[in-house]
Amino acid sequence: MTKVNVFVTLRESVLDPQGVAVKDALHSMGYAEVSDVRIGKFLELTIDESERDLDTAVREMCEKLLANTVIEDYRYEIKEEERA
Amino acid sequence: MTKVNVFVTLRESVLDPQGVAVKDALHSMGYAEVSDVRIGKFLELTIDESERDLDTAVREMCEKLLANTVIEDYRYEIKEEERA
Amino acid sequence: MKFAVIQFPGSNCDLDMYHAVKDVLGEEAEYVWHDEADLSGFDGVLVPGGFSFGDYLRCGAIARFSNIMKEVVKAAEAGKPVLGVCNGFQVLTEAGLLPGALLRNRDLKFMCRNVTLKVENAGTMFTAEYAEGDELTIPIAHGEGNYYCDDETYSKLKESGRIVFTYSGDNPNGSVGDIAGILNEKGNVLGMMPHPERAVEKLLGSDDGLKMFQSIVKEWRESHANYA
Amino acid sequence: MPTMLEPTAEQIRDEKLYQQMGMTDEEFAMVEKILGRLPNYTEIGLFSVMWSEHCSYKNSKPVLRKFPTEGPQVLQGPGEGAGIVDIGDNQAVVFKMESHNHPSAIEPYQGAATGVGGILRDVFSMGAQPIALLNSLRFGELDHPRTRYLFEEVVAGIAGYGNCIGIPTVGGEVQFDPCYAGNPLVNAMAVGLINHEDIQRGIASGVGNTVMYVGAKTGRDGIHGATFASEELTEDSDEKRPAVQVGDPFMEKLLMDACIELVKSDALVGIQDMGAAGLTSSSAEMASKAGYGVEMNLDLVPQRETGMTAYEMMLSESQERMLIVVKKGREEEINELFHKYGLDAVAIGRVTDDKMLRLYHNGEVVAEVPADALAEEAPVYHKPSAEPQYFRDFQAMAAAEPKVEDLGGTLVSLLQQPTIASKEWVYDQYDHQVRTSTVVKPGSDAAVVRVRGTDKALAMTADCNSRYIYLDPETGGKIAVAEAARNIVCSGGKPLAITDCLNFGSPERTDIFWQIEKSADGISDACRALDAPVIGGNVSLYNERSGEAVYPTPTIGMVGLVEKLDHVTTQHAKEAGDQVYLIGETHTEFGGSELQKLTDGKISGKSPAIDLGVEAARQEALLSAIRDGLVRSAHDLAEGGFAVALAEKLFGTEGLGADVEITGSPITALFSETQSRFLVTVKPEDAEKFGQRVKDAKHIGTITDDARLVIRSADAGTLIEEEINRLETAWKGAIPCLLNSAE
Ligand SMILES: Nc1ncnc2c1ncn2[C@@H]1O[C@H](COP(=O)(O)OP(=O)(O)O)[C@@H](O)[C@H]1O
Ligand SMILES: [Mg+2]
Repeated sequence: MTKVNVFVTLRESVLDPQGVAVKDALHSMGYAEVSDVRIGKFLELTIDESERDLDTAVREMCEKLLANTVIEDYRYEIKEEERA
Repeated sequence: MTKVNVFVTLRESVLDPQGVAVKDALHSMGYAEVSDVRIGKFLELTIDESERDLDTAVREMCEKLLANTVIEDYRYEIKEEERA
Repeated sequence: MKFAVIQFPGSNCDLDMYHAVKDVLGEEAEYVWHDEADLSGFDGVLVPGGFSFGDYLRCGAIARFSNIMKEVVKAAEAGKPVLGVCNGFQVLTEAGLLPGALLRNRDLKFMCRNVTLKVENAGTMFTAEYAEGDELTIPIAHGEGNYYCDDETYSKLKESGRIVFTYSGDNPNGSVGDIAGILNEKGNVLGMMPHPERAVEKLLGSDDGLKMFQSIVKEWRESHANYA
Repeated sequence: MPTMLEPTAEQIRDEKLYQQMGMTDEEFAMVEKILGRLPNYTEIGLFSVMWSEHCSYKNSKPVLRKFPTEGPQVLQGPGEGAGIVDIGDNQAVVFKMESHNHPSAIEPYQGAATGVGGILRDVFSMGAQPIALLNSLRFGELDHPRTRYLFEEVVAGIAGYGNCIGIPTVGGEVQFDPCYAGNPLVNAMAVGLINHEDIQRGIASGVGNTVMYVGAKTGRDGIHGATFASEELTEDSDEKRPAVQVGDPFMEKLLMDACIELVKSDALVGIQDMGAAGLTSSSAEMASKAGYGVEMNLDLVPQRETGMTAYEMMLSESQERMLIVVKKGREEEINELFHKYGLDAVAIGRVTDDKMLRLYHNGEVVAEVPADALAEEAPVYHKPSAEPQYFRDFQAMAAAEPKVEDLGGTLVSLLQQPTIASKEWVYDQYDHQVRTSTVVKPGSDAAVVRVRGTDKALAMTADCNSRYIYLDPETGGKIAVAEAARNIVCSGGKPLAITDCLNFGSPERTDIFWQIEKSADGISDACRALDAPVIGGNVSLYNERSGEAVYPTPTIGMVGLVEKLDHVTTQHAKEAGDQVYLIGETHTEFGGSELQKLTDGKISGKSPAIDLGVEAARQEALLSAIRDGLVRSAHDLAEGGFAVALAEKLFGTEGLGADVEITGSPITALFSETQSRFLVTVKPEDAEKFGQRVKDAKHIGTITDDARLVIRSADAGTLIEEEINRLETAWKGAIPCLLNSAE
């Protein structure tokens, strides 16, 4: 069993209205030092052992489903194997 | 200027309908080895220097705004300082 | 003319699409469940709005892997009219049948209201019954209708007349170039956020969407008249 | 795996652990007597939730008995998931309203969302296709950041659920008052349609028949939710609360579509949703209603988490679940039906003839309790009530006119009061058109939804002016029903029946119990006078935060029948030249009014009076004029009185104005909240006929095309002269403006 963390973020060129809204809210709460906020997704996958190469499989899942590469970038971390 | 990554995840006992839907989709795409998916938020904050203690400030922001602590947990990483 | 109304789990404007075609237009319509694998008996495909698979992860992201989508792609390649409305538009972009993507509305809120649409191109199989520049009252109901594409795609769409509808006056969601609906290169796949199927009866406020369905049917009748 | 060590039966008794579950010593003794032994931990859990106020109505039953619940139109009165009313042609309308106040106070988005999900299940578990949703909301004042957060999140939660499942949210109301600051009210109502032969009941009958579980898996969320809803909120409520339930509207959409298909199957015996007290209430109630027993093997319950105990499974309030009973041997075909929707139907038990609810877990009997004892035999309390001093003081006050200098400016201020201001900010977020049957959208008196395939439509509304009820519960209760009926009539419908949601403070307080009793008396009288029986509802007590109770708020949800689509009428003026009529005279009545609140900052005195005979006669006359096509627009006079109602008639008409003349003291004529009044416009050629038909109607002026509101007085000259545009901007902008103002 392996844990994989996937991070999906909006591409640089794409405006992130939610990030802007959060930044504005932080400013109005007094945190003027926050100069930028970008909001993305954080997916925790638990993957059982299989014949497939883990790295390839995760990359495929990201390309096909987890991220829309027209607007999003992704990266992932394969964590240490865990024993149940 | 410091980059802070905030991870907001649903608490243990809280249902994650999104995660379930994504897991089901991955299964029907043939990735039977994915045994669990949990979906959370990933926020990248860029924070300018200020008098405030960074760690305290980020914790406050999480408690007050970035996470809904009734149903969500959060953690954060303060990345190396960067020069613009 | 016989339309397929695609139903994904979570589609909820399937009924509206069906009644618009069947009751108001008087054409044939049938629901087709997402795991079916044949659209050969249909002349046109309607991908309705709603929240396919809950719209979890991203709108339309999971639906595009449904069985039926391979058939929708085939129908599109065969030149049959394919209309995606709202969630249907999102599914078509996720499936790569239309360029770009739909982001959250500028104001981050779902909005349900009438908007004024401008017909930018009346030379398509979906708009032939309108005149260029016509202003239509059509409802929107979406939380993620903010159309995005890169500059290059936008120029291409614009130059080739593939921007079919724009929002006139207020742009409700922040879409690039006020885009409300676009066409594929071949001209037979239209995706749009506003709901023409909700604007086919005066009783409900507007019938400005009716001509869109009439355009599709008329074009189909004309192109099939020779064979009859 | 850590197994939670449960207290023994003796510990429960000796350490009085049942008290933490909300049970009294006497109630525990009753349980002991019923069982003839000490209950174990699971069993006391079952009793504690089933005997909570939320499930048993133990404090409110005596009050609910006051309501008239019968009528030739009623097919199903209170007692099932939802009430049912005949609308002819073998069709019926099914509706119900329910509160989700406490969950929404803790987690407003999910609390409101799951409230919508729950009320929908009540309707489709009867076999009905839901066609519309409404909601009634109460918050503190918007100048407080927490209130803004609650308001925004509650609306987003309602929208998130309703929009996704694809049932239009077509109407509702929002009222703001400081008394709701710590304890907002979130009441959701669902309306459905059904053919008579498809009506289902929640029964478990036929020995050997199979009990099946469908829908979402069970988790540890919402354990003891029903008990939680039966306590006051305190500062440490946040600590005590169970794991918050998260709604999954996508799952519910599948469940809804599957259940609507299921009710056509003759393999189905009974169906009930797992709402409050989840698996416990659905199984015990279905067995008890049928006069049978049920046994279930909890090992078979689909579980989302590992290591769940029997206690946890039985008390979980995980959402989007249903319990069904099917004929023995037909399980496979039922499972196939659900499978098409991506759902599993799992056989978890069977019907027995011994009237017991018996639970197995890990091969052992973990609970064995008479089903009737859980579902029917909760104690009933007649709480003491006493007329409070405040009421006597208010009744002794003489009617007075608030002091106002600038009449036009006052109208603008009234239009900006959030309770009066446009709710477009709210309903813009609701998909109110999906299913393409919404003939009158939010923004008029009642919403109107057509019945597809017929020439009929249903008018629906939710109303309650709790300020009047606070000042005078009996009169206020009458007004709440009358106002709902006015909204239905103005839209062209005839009231059919009501559902209610009785939101009050703690019934342990004599003044509050008095409010409950008196308002129930008032509601009952009005229901009789207007021929609209109570077919269902919900009670939400303990709406207090740290000792402060909310105003008594018995929300009324009403549905009316519009016989022909031609009768559909809206509040908005239609054309210049149309004649304006005011139905009903006006008295100096400012107790609980918007103007009083504006000028005094609080409410006091007597509520407006109401004569139900007059009310019924006027509604009847107006409806008959509408049916004869004599009326172009109709609007009732509510908060803010005449001037506000007239302005509202002109908003959204793009260019229309009005020029009218009124009599009497200007402040009273413009702003008093006297009841049983309507503003109507009529084509000039119909004016004479209309005047004869509606005797109490007085001609007061004309609709103009100059987008100005001109109100004159016979003896005091021009009282108000304003651009509609300016008024409309103030009215529309008020709520967005309050929400955007920085702290
Ligand atoms: N929470 C809400 N949800 C949907 N519609 C609402 C809500 N609140 C108000 N509305 C709509 O706004 C309009 C005005 O509401 P209200 O002032 O309460 O009307 P009335 O005084 O006639 O009862 C109505 O059409 C009502 O349905
Ligand atoms: Mg009204």
